Amino acid sequence: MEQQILTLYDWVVKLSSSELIALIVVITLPLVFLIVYALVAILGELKISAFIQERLGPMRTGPWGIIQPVAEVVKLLQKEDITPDAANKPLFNMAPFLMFTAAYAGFAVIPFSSHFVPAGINLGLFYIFAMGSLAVIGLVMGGWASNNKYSLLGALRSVAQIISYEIPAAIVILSIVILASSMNLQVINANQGGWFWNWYVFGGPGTAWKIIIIPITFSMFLLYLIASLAETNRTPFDIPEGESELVAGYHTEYSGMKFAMFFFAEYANMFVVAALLSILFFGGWNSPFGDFMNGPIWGVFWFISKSFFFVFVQIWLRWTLPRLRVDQLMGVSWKVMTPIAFICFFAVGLWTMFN
Amino acid sequence: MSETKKVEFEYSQIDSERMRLNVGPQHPSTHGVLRLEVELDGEIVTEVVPHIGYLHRCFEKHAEKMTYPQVIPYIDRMDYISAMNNEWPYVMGIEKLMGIEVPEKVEYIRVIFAELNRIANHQIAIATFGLDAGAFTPFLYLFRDREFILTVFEKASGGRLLYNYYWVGGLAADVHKEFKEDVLSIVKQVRETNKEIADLLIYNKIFIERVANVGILPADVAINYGCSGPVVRGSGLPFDLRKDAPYSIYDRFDFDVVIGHGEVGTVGDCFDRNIVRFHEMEQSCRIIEQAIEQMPMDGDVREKLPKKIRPPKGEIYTKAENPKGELGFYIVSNGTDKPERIKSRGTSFVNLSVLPEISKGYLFADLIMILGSVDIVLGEVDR
Amino acid sequence: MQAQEIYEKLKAEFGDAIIEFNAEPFFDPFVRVTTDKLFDICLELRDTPEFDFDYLACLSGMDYKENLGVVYHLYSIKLKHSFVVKVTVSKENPVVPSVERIWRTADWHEREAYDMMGIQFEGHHNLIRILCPYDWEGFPLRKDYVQPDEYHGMKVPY
Amino acid sequence: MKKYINDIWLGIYTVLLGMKITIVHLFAKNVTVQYPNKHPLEKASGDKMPMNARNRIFVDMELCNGCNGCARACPVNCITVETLKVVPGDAPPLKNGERRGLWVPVYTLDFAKCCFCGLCIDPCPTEAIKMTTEFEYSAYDRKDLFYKFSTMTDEEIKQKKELLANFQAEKAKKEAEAKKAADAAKAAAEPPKSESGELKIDNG
Amino acid sequence: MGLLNKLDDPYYGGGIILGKVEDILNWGRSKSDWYLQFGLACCAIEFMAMNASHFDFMRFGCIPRTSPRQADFIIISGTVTFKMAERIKTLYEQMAEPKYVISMGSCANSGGPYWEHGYHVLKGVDRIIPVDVYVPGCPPRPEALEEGMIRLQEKINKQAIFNKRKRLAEEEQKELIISN
Repeated sequence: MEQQILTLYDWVVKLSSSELIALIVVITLPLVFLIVYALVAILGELKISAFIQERLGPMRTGPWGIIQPVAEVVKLLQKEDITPDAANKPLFNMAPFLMFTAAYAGFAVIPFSSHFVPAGINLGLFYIFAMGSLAVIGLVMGGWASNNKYSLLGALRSVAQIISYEIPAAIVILSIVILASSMNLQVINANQGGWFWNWYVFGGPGTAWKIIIIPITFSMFLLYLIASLAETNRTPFDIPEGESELVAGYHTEYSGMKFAMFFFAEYANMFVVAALLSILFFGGWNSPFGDFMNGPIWGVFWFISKSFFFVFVQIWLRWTLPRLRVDQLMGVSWKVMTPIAFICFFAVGLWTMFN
Repeated sequence: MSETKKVEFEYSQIDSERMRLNVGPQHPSTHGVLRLEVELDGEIVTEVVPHIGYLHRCFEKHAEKMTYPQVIPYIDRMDYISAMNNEWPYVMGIEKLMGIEVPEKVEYIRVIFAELNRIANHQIAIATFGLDAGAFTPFLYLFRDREFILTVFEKASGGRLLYNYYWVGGLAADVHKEFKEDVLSIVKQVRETNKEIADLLIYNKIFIERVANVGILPADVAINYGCSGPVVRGSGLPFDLRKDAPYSIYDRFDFDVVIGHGEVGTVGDCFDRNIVRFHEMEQSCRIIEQAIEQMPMDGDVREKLPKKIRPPKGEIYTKAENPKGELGFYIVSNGTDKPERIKSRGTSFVNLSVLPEISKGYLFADLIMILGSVDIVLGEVDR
Repeated sequence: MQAQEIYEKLKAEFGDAIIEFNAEPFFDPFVRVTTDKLFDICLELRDTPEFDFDYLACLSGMDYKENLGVVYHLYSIKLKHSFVVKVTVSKENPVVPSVERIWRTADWHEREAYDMMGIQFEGHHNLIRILCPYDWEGFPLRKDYVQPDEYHGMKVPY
Repeated sequence: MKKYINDIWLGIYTVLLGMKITIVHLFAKNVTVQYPNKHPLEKASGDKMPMNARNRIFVDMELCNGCNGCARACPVNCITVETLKVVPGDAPPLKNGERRGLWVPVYTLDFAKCCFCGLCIDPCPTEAIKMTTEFEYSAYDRKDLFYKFSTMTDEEIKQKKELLANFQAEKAKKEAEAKKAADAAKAAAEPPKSESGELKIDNG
Repeated sequence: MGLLNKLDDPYYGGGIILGKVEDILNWGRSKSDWYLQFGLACCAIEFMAMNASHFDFMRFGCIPRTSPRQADFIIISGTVTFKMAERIKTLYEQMAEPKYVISMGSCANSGGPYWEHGYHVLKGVDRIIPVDVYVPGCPPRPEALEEGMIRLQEKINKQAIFNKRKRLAEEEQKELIISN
């Protein structure tokens, strides 16, 4: 199936007749996208939070403050880079880069459109999930190396949190893999082509009998949404950096560009999970209306707008909900989400067996 | 000198299994400059030692150097969130010593402003309590409403936060013409927002999980620790000076004393202390509505202002129901125009002293919530 | 219960320990007691059902120029009556028995009185400074207190 | 089990309820007043800064008669007033027509100390000191917050001092002269007086 | 040689290119100021009110940070006591350069109402850390603090980055203020 599609990589190879250039283009494109996206997302976070709270948000940097994130980057570049004396310097300096790398590595398999995926590997879903878990190492490194009790507490909490939320998330993803019978994200996307009722949140393509499976897939979507919030440390699961308890959590001691790395990594992670949500449940780059506005270029539009919607949902939730306590957080994961995820898993298995 | 050594000695006794965490004085949720020395076993709090005095501004020393009217601005700065309520017991005490009867209109305005300030204080209390739990948006909704109340205060007194408005024998200035309409519109707005806050914050499942069954304070312990206000009422004891020892004209109004019932958990937990404040705002609205209805608009608020304030030799302990609890002033007069001594019984000072008792054995995150539910103002703790 | 009755009952029980009873119009009615019986009197006031002073509203350290004193404002939540107990001690040996074990709220109040006035509370479990820093010198609320010139290298006067 | 399901239901329901409220606010009108673009005095009538707001103090030196009442009422002691007596006939009357009794060569107010309580406004007999709505006067240097209200120049002060000194000298001289004259008169009148006294005694 | 000489020349504005770069850097610092979420006393309540919807401090690009490492400026909002003074100094030292200080209200400016008898009050925060802008008021209106913020932004915009001598002179002046 993949062979029939002329990917962006092939296109650039054809155009420049050099595989190296094509490789560089394909590698840097997500980075460019990531930087632009991060600026937009930071502005979006500021503005959406402001509008929810009946404020205006940044107003005095450009018209309606739209270049506020640029100012922030310019400022962060100038900030003094502090490494505390008591910190473990190699780990302290490495942690933000590791974190950012892990977040950026996830972009390698994200299919932006049917014709463009940086690396169309067959185990895409597995890879993206593994990369998502890698972030926790950077987090612990940062927290431990800072030699600050708040950082350490934040890091330890986040390890516990991310590891326990990976289980329901993994089971949900497994169920999707059963439904799609592939781990390749492009295949999963392609499976959901056609109208929006073919999306996996509505049971995937199938006959009218799939109405039985819709509640199951919908609750799978909810489970993954919640688990993804926990994995990106967003409210109501922002315990590792819970301001009211742990000052700034694992990045308390970071300043300047290193802090900006953490900041970028958080937003990059947000996009990765939002992208996964849209790929797994909402058809990825597929148009919701059959052939209407469908195609490789429109695919980019659909994919990004779907992902941005979930980024928006994350922001929206953040400014609505209070924060859970650390033990309740574990309780939600182990007592509520994991059993339900297992039920869904079995149901999906049975459904696939009898279908 | 001996004290320093003692403290150092305590530090040397740290159990190596446990972690000593220093919370504050600069910490986002210590509500000011409180410092808590917390001993943690894992994440479980085994000991809390509050260190206060980071805002000790020598109020009692100043009071001895000032004439009676000059003390009022300093009293404002004690509990700066509810300055109107603060001035009241002090002014009332001197009026009692001097035998001044204040006009009817003054009493009504005092009641209305005190209740408005109670609403403003509870708004801050609930807002910061929500902020401790990580809910930022309700904080801003409540602050938006508080701004309307401050506008009315500013129209009357000229100050936004610190008013110097209650003077001995009267008020600093008369209220403006549209006072009644302004206040009634505020009451309406407060009720509307409270509905939203109930849905958005107070009855949110996550929030309930955070505050129910946390920091349980039994009523007898609360009394022994001298707690008052919403802290003791949250434990189910209807102790309210407005009903128990009615001062001013509070006996004319029909309102209920709100107590905690253990709605979602145990009686006396953080949720109860918070819900008492929440429902007290409604009761304050009721008092304001009644007072607005009965209040005479004509009359001078400054006619009884004495030219020279020189109370006779004597002493008095005056108290009033502050939003945070019983605020008392022990005023000793020596017959001159300067007080001999003013001792203030800071409400938050007493309420805070119960914190080590009720926070042991909970998680560190709960300690923050318990501190938030006690609702302290450091200006009053340290004076 | 009226202050007069409380006084009479206390007088009947403790006799000489009650030095003075004052019910002048410009004062809240108070009794002045000796320091050695203070703890027993306070315990009596709290535990006797007809007194039932379960609520220590305020505890103030006082400086009466030639000697120091402590004033206890008591209130009963159930019976809604109040009473004042005073003790006076000399400036040379300001020792007052602690009532911390009777009303736990006295803990911080007594520390404050010690901090501000230098009154020693006998039997207090942790009598250290509370408002001022631990290495502060002098007792600020005494009438003869003079501001220090410097604290940790910072100038104190304006 | 019932509680378990109920808890999950409540969790989802209250979260959705909260999300509904915030999304409604997302599209509601915001209440922010953009300060530098819109001065609080120009706001819509609802939450405009009232005219009796207590901000920077203004002292009208053409009305101040130097009574020192404001300085005495100030709890903070941030007002310093020094006065000079007026030579009769030298000073124009105050703005409100009253007779000026004192020159005020020094009237300073330290806004770095002032607590804006408004106690200084009340005792002023001529309403010279008042609180304005002006609040935009932050400074890069603390000394800039030390305001000197007196309009008298150094020369004027010197002149007035001289005048006063002259006047006092003159007065002293006059007094001395008068005394002298009186003494002289006394001296002139004394002998007969004493005589008369003696006479009186004699008479007595 | 020439470029370096020009850099050190106090009368030379840093050239067109450097001047532009300087402008952009200054613009970044003035428009994106993160403040330390830190309150001391009464002024902190007005400070909170300023963060709220009516005044909205975020319009100026000011975002609260709870950790001093990430903050660009600190607002000393309230009375500084001796017990607290050492902590404030530590906080200031923990902040990353470039950092700024706004002294809000009379108490922070000069001890305010407590300057005369306050035995435990530091008479002005500029005795321990250098202050950039003094905002008078007790407490200042939120608008007054916003005006102070605009003043601070103006000051940042005028700052010299490449002009070393000018910067050194400024630092000297700051130290002079501290020692005074």
